[in-house]
Amino acid sequence: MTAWADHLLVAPIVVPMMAGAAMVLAGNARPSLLAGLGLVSTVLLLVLSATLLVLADAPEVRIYRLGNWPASFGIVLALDRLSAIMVALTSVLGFAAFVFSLARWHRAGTHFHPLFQFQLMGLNGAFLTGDLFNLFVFFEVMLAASYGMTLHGSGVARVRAGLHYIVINLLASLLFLIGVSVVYGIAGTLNMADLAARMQAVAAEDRALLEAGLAVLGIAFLVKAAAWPLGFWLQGTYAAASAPAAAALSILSKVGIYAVLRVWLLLFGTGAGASAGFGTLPLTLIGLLTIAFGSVAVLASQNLARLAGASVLISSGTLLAAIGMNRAAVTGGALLYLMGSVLAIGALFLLVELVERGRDIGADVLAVTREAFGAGEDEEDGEPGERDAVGVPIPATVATLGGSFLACALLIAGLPPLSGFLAKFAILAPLFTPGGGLPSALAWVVMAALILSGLATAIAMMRTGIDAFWASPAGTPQRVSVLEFMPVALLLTLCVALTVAAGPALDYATAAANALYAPADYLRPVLKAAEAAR
Amino acid sequence: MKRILPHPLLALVLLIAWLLLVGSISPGAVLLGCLLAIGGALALASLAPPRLRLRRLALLPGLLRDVLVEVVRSNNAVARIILQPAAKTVRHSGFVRIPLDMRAPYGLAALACILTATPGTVWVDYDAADGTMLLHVLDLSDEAEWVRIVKERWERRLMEIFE
Amino acid sequence: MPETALLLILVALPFAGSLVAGLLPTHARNAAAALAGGIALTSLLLVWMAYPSVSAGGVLRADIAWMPALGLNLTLRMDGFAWLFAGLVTGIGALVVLYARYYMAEEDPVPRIFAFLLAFMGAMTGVVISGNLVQLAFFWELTSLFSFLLIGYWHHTTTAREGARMALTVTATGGLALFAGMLVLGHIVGSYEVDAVLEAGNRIREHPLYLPALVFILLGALTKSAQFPFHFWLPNAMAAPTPVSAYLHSATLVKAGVFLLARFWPVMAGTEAWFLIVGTIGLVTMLLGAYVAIFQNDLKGLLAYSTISHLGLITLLLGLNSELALVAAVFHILNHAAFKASLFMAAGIIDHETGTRDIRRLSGLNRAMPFTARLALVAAAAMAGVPLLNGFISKEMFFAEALSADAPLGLANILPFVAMLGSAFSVAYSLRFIHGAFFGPDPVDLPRAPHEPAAWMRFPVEILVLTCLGVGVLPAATIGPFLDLAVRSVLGDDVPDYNLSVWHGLNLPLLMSVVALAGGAALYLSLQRLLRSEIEGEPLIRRLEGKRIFERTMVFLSWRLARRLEAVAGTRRLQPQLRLIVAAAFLAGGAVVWFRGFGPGNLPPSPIDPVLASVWVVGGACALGAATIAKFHRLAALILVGGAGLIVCITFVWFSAPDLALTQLTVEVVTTVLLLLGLRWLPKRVQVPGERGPEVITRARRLRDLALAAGAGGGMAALSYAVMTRTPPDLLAQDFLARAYTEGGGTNVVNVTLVDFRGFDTLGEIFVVAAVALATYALLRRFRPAPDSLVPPAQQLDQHAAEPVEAEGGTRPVADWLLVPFTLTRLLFPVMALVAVFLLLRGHDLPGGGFPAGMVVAIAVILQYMIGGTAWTEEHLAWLRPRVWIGAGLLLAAGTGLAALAFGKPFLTTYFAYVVLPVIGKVPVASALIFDIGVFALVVGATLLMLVALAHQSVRGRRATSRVLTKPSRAVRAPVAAGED
Amino acid sequence: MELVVALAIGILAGSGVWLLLRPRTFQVIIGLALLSYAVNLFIFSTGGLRTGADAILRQGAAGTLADFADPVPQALVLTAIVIGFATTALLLVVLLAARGLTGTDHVDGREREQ
Amino acid sequence: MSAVLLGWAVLMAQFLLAAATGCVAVRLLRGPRAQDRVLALDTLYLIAAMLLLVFGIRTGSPHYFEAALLIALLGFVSTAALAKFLMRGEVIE
Amino acid sequence: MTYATELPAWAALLISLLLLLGSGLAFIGAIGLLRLKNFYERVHAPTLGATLGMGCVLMASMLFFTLLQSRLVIHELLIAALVVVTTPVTLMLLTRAALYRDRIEGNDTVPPPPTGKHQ
Ligand code: NA
Ligand code: NA
Repeated sequence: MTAWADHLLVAPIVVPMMAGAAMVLAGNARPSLLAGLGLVSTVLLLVLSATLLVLADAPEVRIYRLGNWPASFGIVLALDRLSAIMVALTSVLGFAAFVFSLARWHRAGTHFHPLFQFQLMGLNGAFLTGDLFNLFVFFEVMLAASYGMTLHGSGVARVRAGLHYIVINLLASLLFLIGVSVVYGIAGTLNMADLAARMQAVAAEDRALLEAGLAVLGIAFLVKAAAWPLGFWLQGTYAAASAPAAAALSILSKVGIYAVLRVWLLLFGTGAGASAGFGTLPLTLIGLLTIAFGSVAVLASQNLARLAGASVLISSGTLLAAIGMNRAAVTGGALLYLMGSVLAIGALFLLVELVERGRDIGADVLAVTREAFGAGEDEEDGEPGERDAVGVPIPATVATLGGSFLACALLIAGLPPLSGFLAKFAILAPLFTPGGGLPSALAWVVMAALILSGLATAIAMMRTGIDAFWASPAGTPQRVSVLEFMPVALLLTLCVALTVAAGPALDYATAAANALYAPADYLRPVLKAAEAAR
Repeated sequence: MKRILPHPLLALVLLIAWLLLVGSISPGAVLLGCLLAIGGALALASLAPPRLRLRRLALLPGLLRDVLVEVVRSNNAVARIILQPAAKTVRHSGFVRIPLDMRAPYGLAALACILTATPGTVWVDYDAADGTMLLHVLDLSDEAEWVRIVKERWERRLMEIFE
Repeated sequence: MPETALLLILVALPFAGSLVAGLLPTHARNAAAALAGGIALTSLLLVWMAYPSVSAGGVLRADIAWMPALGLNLTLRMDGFAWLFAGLVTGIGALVVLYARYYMAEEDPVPRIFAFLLAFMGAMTGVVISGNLVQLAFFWELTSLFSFLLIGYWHHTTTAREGARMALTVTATGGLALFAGMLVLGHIVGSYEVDAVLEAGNRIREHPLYLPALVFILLGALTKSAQFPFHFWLPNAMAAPTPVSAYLHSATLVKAGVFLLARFWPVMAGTEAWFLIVGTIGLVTMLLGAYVAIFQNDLKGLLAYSTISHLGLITLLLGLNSELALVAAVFHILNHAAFKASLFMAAGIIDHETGTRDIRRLSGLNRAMPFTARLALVAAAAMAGVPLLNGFISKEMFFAEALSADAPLGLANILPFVAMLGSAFSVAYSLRFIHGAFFGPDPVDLPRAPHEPAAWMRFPVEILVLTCLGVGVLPAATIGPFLDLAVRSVLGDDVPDYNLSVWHGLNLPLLMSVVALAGGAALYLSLQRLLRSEIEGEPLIRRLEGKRIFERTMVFLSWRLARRLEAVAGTRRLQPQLRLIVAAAFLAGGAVVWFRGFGPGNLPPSPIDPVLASVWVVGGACALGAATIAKFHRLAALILVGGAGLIVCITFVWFSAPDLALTQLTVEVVTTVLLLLGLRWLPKRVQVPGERGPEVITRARRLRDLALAAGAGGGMAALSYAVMTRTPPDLLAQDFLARAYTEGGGTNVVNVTLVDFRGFDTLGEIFVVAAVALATYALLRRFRPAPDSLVPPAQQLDQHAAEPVEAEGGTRPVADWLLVPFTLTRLLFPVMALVAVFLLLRGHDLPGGGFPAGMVVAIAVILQYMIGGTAWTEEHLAWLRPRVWIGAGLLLAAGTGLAALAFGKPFLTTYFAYVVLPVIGKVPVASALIFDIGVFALVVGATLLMLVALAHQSVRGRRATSRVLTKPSRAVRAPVAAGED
Repeated sequence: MELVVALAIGILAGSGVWLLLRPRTFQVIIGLALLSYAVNLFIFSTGGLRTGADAILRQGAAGTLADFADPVPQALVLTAIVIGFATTALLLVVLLAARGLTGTDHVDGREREQ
Repeated sequence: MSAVLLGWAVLMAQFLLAAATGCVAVRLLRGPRAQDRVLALDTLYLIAAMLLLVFGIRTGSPHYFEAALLIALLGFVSTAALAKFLMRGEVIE
Repeated sequence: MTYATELPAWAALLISLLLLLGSGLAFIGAIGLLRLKNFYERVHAPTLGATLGMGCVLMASMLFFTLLQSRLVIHELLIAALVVVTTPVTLMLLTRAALYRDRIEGNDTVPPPPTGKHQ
C-alpha cells in the first residue's frame, strides 16, 4: 500500500496532465471552462509545490515508484530539496503566466490552454524524475509544449525564431539520446542513483567511453541552458514569444542547468572514483564565457525583449560558472541566485509586453541612437535655468510599471536592495571565505564576471528604462488590466520575500546543495528500494 | 439487416482475413472476428462504396485459373525479354487504347488487377466519358490482338460476373 | 529607548515614510512636506537621544540575523563618528525638506520628491551606521539608486536624464567595486563586522591582498566623492532640483566617500600606497575643481565644482597619513556641509525669484533681496576661508598640515604652494559668486522681478549661516565636543593634540591665508574681462570636458563595442549555430577520448552477414544520395530517404526487433505523406544548367561542413563500434526479461517494457505527440501561403480533370482516372482497420501494440483523403473527430494510471488476470491493454489532426485562388512543380 | 557485423549532419530525418546485435539475455522514433509557415545578402 | 540434409534479393525521372517484404510476418502519394 | 537453421525451389528495372517479383511454417491479396503521372489524351 502522502510526488505531473487532457476533449468552444480548468490546475500546483517544499526538507530523498516497480528497474520519482525548489518555481511562474494570459493571450490562437498545461507537466516531470531516459521524455514533453507556446499567436518573428528554436532543440535532443544510450551501453542502467552507484565499478577501459557519452549529454544540457556558444537561439526565441510563453520559458532554460546540476553532481561527485570532478573546469569556463557574451548582448540589445533574453544568458552563465566551482557552498548560493533570477526574469518578460504595449516600434533603437549621437546636447547649451522645469505627474499605471521595472532591473543586475545582490554575495562569499587561504585565480575571475555583468545589465536596463519611462512623452498611458499586473506584482513580491527571508532561503538552498554533494542520501533510499525488491 | 450488416460479402471477407491473421478458429477468435467484420462493414458503409453483386459465381474458379496460368506465362515471357541480349531488340512497346463495354466499378477494378498482375501489361488510364481504357504493353506486336485478348479473355467474363 | 530599537527605527523610519509619501496624491504637497519634515526631525531627535551613551564613549549596536550562514547580518553600529554623520544627515535633511516645501512649484508632483528624499536619507543613514561591510556596500548602492531618482526627478528634460544616468553609472560602478573591496577586506579580516575590521589594522596593511582591497575600496569612495578622474558626474547632477543639490552636495552623497575613507583610515591609511593614491588624487581634484569653478557661469555649476574642490581638499587631508590631518578633514566635512548647503539654497532662492542662475545676467541683487544677499555673503566668505567663519579654521588646519606633511617624492615641498593656490582659486570663485550676483548695477531683462523669498524658505539658510558664524567665532564651544567625539571614535586613544581656536598667533598658516585671500581677490579682478566674454568654460582645459569624454566612452563601450563584439561572438543565423553545436559535441566527446584514450572493446565482432552488408551498401548510397541532391531534387531526396528508412527497418528485423520494424515502417509512410504534403508549399528551386560554380568562399564553407559531417559521422560510428564490442554490463535487461511474463503478464518484453515497466516514458511520449499535434494545428490555422504557392500546381491547371464528372447516379466524387483506385482503396479501409485492431490486441504478447496500430488507422484514413479528396472524405468520415480521439486517448492512458491509486498502488501500477468467459474460454485481462488503447486512440487522433490540417491548406489555398484567379491561364502558371529531375 | 552497423550509423549521421548545415529548410528536415535514423540505430546498437535471437518469450517462461535481444534499447528506440516523428511533423509545419510568412525557404527566414 | 539444402537456398535467395536491392538502388539514385525513382522505391518495398519473409524462414521465427504484411499493406500508400504528387502537384486535394 | 532439421527432404527441396524461383524472379525484375529503355517499359519489370516472385516466396513460407508448427499457416494469403489489390493502384497512378509529364513536355512518343478532353 502506498500512503496518500506519497502520491504527492506524482501529483505535480498528473494534475496538469489530466487538466490538459480534459482541455483537449473540451475543445475550444468553451473558453471559460478551459480557463477554469487551468486555474484549478495552476492553483492546485501552487499548493502542491508548497507542500513538497516542506516534505523535501528532510534528510533523505523521497521516492515514488511508478507502476510499483522497484527502483533502478522501473522508473522512480525522487524528491529532494532541489526538485522541490524547481517545482515550486515552475508552479509560481506557471500561475503567474497563466493569470497573465487570461487577460488576452489565451485567445490569440487555438490550444493555448492544453499546451500550457503540458508544459507545466513536462517541467515538473523533468524536475522530479530519477531516471535518465525519463528525463529525456519529460524534456521532450516540455519542449513540445514550448514549441507550441513560442509559436502561439503566429506571425513572422515567432515563426522565424520558432524554426531556429525547434531545429536546435531537435539536434540537442538527438545528442541527449546518444549520450543516454552510451551510458546505458556501458553502465547498464538508466536510473540515476543506480548509475551513480555503479560509477566506481566501471572498468578503467570503459570509463573513457562513458565519459565521452556524458560529455555529449553535457553538450545537450548546455544547449538547453543556452551556454555560449550554444545558446544564440535563446534571445531571438524569447523575444519573439508571447509574454506568458516567454515568462514560462524563463524557467525552461533552467532545466538545462538543473540537469547539469543533477547529473553532474550525482555522477561525478566524490563517489565517482576516477571520474570525480570530471569537466568542472570546462563548465566554469563556459559559464564565464556565457556571462561575457550575455553582458555584451545585454548592452547590444535594441529592445527590451532581447535585453530580457540576454539577461537569461547572463543568469545561465552565472549558474554554470558557480556550479563549475564545484563547492557545495557556492552551489548553495547559486541556487539562491536561481530562485531570484527565475522569478525576476519571469516578471520582466511579462513586464516587457506591458511596457512595449502602445510604444512605437523601433522606439528602442531610437533611444540608443539618440544616446550614440549625443542628440539633445543643444538643450544644455541654452540657459541653465530650471524654473521652466516643473515635474511631470506620472500616471499611476506608468508609475507602477516603472517601479516594477526598476525592481526587475535591480534584481537582475544584482544591485541592492533586492535578492539579486544577496544571491551574488552568496555565490562570491564562499569563494572569498573570510579568513581562508588566498582565493584562487578562478575566484577572482568569477567575481569580476559577476560584478561586471551586473554593471552591464544595470547600464543596459537603465538606458532602456529611462527611455521607456522617462523620455517618452506621458501622453496616453498604457492600458494594463489588473489581471496582467497582478502576476508581475506576485513575482516581485516573492522576490522581496526572498530578500527579507534570504537567510532561511539560503539555508534551504545550501541544504539542497550539500545533499547534491553528498549523494549518499540520494542513493540510499533509491537503492534500498531496489534491494528490497530483489 | 442491411443496417446491421451493410456489405455481407465484404464482411465475410473481413472475417476470413481476421481468422487468417490470428491463425486460429477458436470460438473466441470467430466471435471477435464476427464483431470486427460487422464493424468493418459498417466502417466501409460510411464510405459508400458501390454495391457488390456477384452474378455468376461459377465462372470465378475458371477465371482465377486462367489468370494464374496467364501470370506464369507472361512472367516467363517478360523474364526472357529482360534477359535477352541488348542487341536482339526487335520488340517494341507501346500504348493501346481499348474501348470497354463494362461499366461496373468492381469489374473494372478486377480487370485492372488482372492486367496489371500479368507482367507485360499495365493499365494506365480509363476514360469514363467514352469508356476507353489505355493499356501499355511491353511487347506490342499487334494492337488488334491485344484489344481482342482483353475484351474476349477478360472483359466478357468479368461482365458476366459483375454486371 | 533600547539601542536596538533606536537604531532600527533610525534606519527604517525614512523608508517607511518614503513609502507613505509615494502613495500620497500628486498634489498633496503640504502633507508630503509635513510628513518628510516630521520624519527628518524625528530622526534628528533619535540621533540626539543617542548622544548620552555615544558621548560616554559607548557604541550603540543592533544585530539582527539576516544571512547568518554567510556572516551577513543587519548590523547597526553607532559610534561617535557615525553619530556625528547621522546628525548631519538628519539635521540638514530637515532643513532641506523645509526649504523644498517652498522651493518646489505649486504644480510639481512633490510627494514623489519627498518620497525619494526620505528614502535617500534612510540609505545615507544606513551607510553611516552600518556595522557590517557587505551591508555598508548594500546601503551604499542604495544611495546611488535614490540619488539617481532624485537627479532624474525632472526626467522630461534631457539634462536631468543624462545627469541621472551619469551619476548612477559612475557611482554604481564604484559601488560594485566597493562591494568587491568589502569581500576582499572581509577575506583578510576574517569577518565582515566593522568592529572586527577596525581591530585588524596591522593584518590588513600587511596582507598580500591589501593593495587590491585598497584599490577596490578607493574606487568606491573616490567615485562617490567625485574625485578626479570621476568628478565629472557631479556638475551634471545639478540638473536635480536645488533642494536636492543642496542635500547631495553638502551632507550626503559626496560625503559618503570621504566618510568611508575616514571610517577605515585607522586600518588602511599609513602606507605609501595610501598617500600616493589618496593624497595625489585629492590634490589634483582640489586644484582642478577650484580652477574650473571660477569659470562657471551657472551659480549651481560654480558651487558644484567648488564641492569637487573641497572634497578634494578633504581627500588630500585624509591622504596625508597624519592624525591631525584627519581631524582637519572631519572638521572640514562639517564646515563644508554648513556653508555649501546654505549657498545652494541661496542660489536656489536667486533662481526661484529671478528665473535665472546665469552669473552674467544677474547683477545687483543685494538691493532687491538684501537679506538673502547678506546670508550668501557670509556663507561665501566661509567658503573662501575668511577669518571668523568656520571655513577659515579648517583651512588654517589644512595649511598647517600642508606645511608639516611628510610626503614622499618631494611632494612635501610643493604642497604648501599648491594649498595656497587652491585656496586662492576658492577665494576667486567665492568672490565671483557674491559679486556677480549681488553687486554691480541693477539687473536688466530678468525673467522675473526679484524680491525676497518667503521667510520660511530663508529660514534654513539662516540656521546654516548662523552655524557658520558660530563655529567660526567660538569653535571650541560649539563644535568642539562633537568633533572630539567623532575624532576619538575614529582614532581611539591616538587622538593628537589639536587646538580649535580662531587665533593661533602670527604663524605661517596665517600668512598663507592672507596670501591666498589677496591672491584670490587679485585673480578675480584680473579675470574680469575673460569672465564677461561669451566664451564658455575655463581656459586651458576647455576641451577636456569630462561629460563629453564619458558619453563618448560609454557609447563606445556599451553600444558600439558591444554591438561589434556581439556580432563577432554570436550569431542570429541558424547554420553557424548548428555548426557550433555539432562541433561542440564532437569536440566534447573527442576530447575525452583523446585524453583518456580508448580502443575497440574486448568482444570479438560477430561475423559479417554479407546480405545485410550489401543491403547497407544500398542504404548508405540512399543516404549519401539524399544528402547530395536534396537542394534541387527534393522529391528524389524524399524518395531516397524513404529507401534508407526501409533499410533501417530491415536492419531492425535482422537484429531481432520486430516491434521496431513495425513502428519504423508506419512512421516511414506517414512521414513521406507528410513531407509530400509540405512540398507543395515550398518555392520551386530549379538548377540553372549554365550556372557558374559556387564562389570560393562558399566552396570553402562547404568543405568545412563536409569535414564536420565526416567527423560527426565518423565519431558516431567509432562510438557505436566501441560500445558494441564491449562486454555488456550487468544489464537491467536481465530483470526485464525475467519479469516480463511473470509480473508484467506479457510475452512481448518490449511491449511490456513500454506499457508497464517504463509506462511512464510512454505516457510522456504520447503527451509529446499530443502537444505537437495541437501546436501544429494551431499554427496551421494561421497559415498564410506565400503568394507564389497560392497558384495551384501547374499539373492542376493543365488537367481539368479535377472537376467532378457527370455520370449516372449523380456527380461522381473523383476524376475518372482515379475511378479504379477509388474503388480499390475504399475496400482497403476496413482491411487496414482490421490489421490495426490485430496489432493492437496482440501487442502485449506479440509484435504490435498501440502505436503502430494507431498509425495504420491514420494511414487508412489518409489514403481515403488522397484518393477521395478532402471534401468527399470529410463528408463520409465525419465521425472521425481527431481532437476527441486525442483527448480520449490521453484521458484513457492517464486514467488507467490513476486507477491504480484507488487500489492503494502507485500511479501506473498495472493489473493483470485471466478471466474465463463462456464459449470463448480463458481471456487475459490486462490494464496495460487499456493503456495501450489510449496510446492507440491518441496516435490516431494526433496523426490525423496534423495531416488533415496540412491537407486543408490546399482547400483553403484553392478557395483563396479562386477569388484571385477566376480563369486560370498559362501566364500565371507556376513553373512545373516537380522539376525534380 | 558490428562494423557494418557502425559504418551505417556513420554514413547516416554524416549525411544528416551535412544536410543539417545547409541553408534550405527542406534540406534541414531531410537531414534531421537521416540523423534520427542514425541515432535510432545507435541506441539500438548499444544493446548489442543479435541475429535470430528470440523476440517473444515463451508462455510462462522467464527469458535470459542468452536467448533474447536486450529489450531496453528497443523500448528506448520506440520512444525516440515516436518523438522524432512528432517533432519532424512540427518542424515541417513551422518551416511551411516560415516559408509562407517570409516568402523564402531559407532557414533564417531571409535570403543571405551576398 | 534438409537443413543444408534449405540453408543454402535461403542464402541464395537472400543474395538474389540483395542483388535486386542493388539494381533498384541504381534506379533510385540515377532516375532519370521522378517516376523512375518512385517505381524503384515501390520495388524496394516489395523486395524488402520478400527479404523479410525469407528471413522468417531462415530464423524459423513467425514474428517477422507482420512486418512483411505491413509493407504490403502500407508501402503502396507512400508510392501512391508520390505518384499523386507527380500527377497533381498535391497529395490531398 | 536448426529448425529445418525436422523438415522432410521433399519439403526442403520444394521450399528451396520456391525460394530460388521467387527471389530469382524478383532479381530479374530488378534487372529489368535497370536495363529496360524507358519508363513505360521499366514499369513492367517489378511485376515479375510482385506476382509470381512474391507468390513463390509466400508459398515457401506457408509450406515451411505449416510443417514447422504442425498446423495450417496460411496468413501469407493476405499478403498475396494485398499485393494484387495494391499493385494496380500504384502502377496506374504512376504511369498516368509519367504520361502526363511526358505530354506536358511535348514528348510525342506518348499517345495524346482521348478526344474531347482538354489537354
Ligand atoms: Na502487369
Ligand atoms: Na509492441
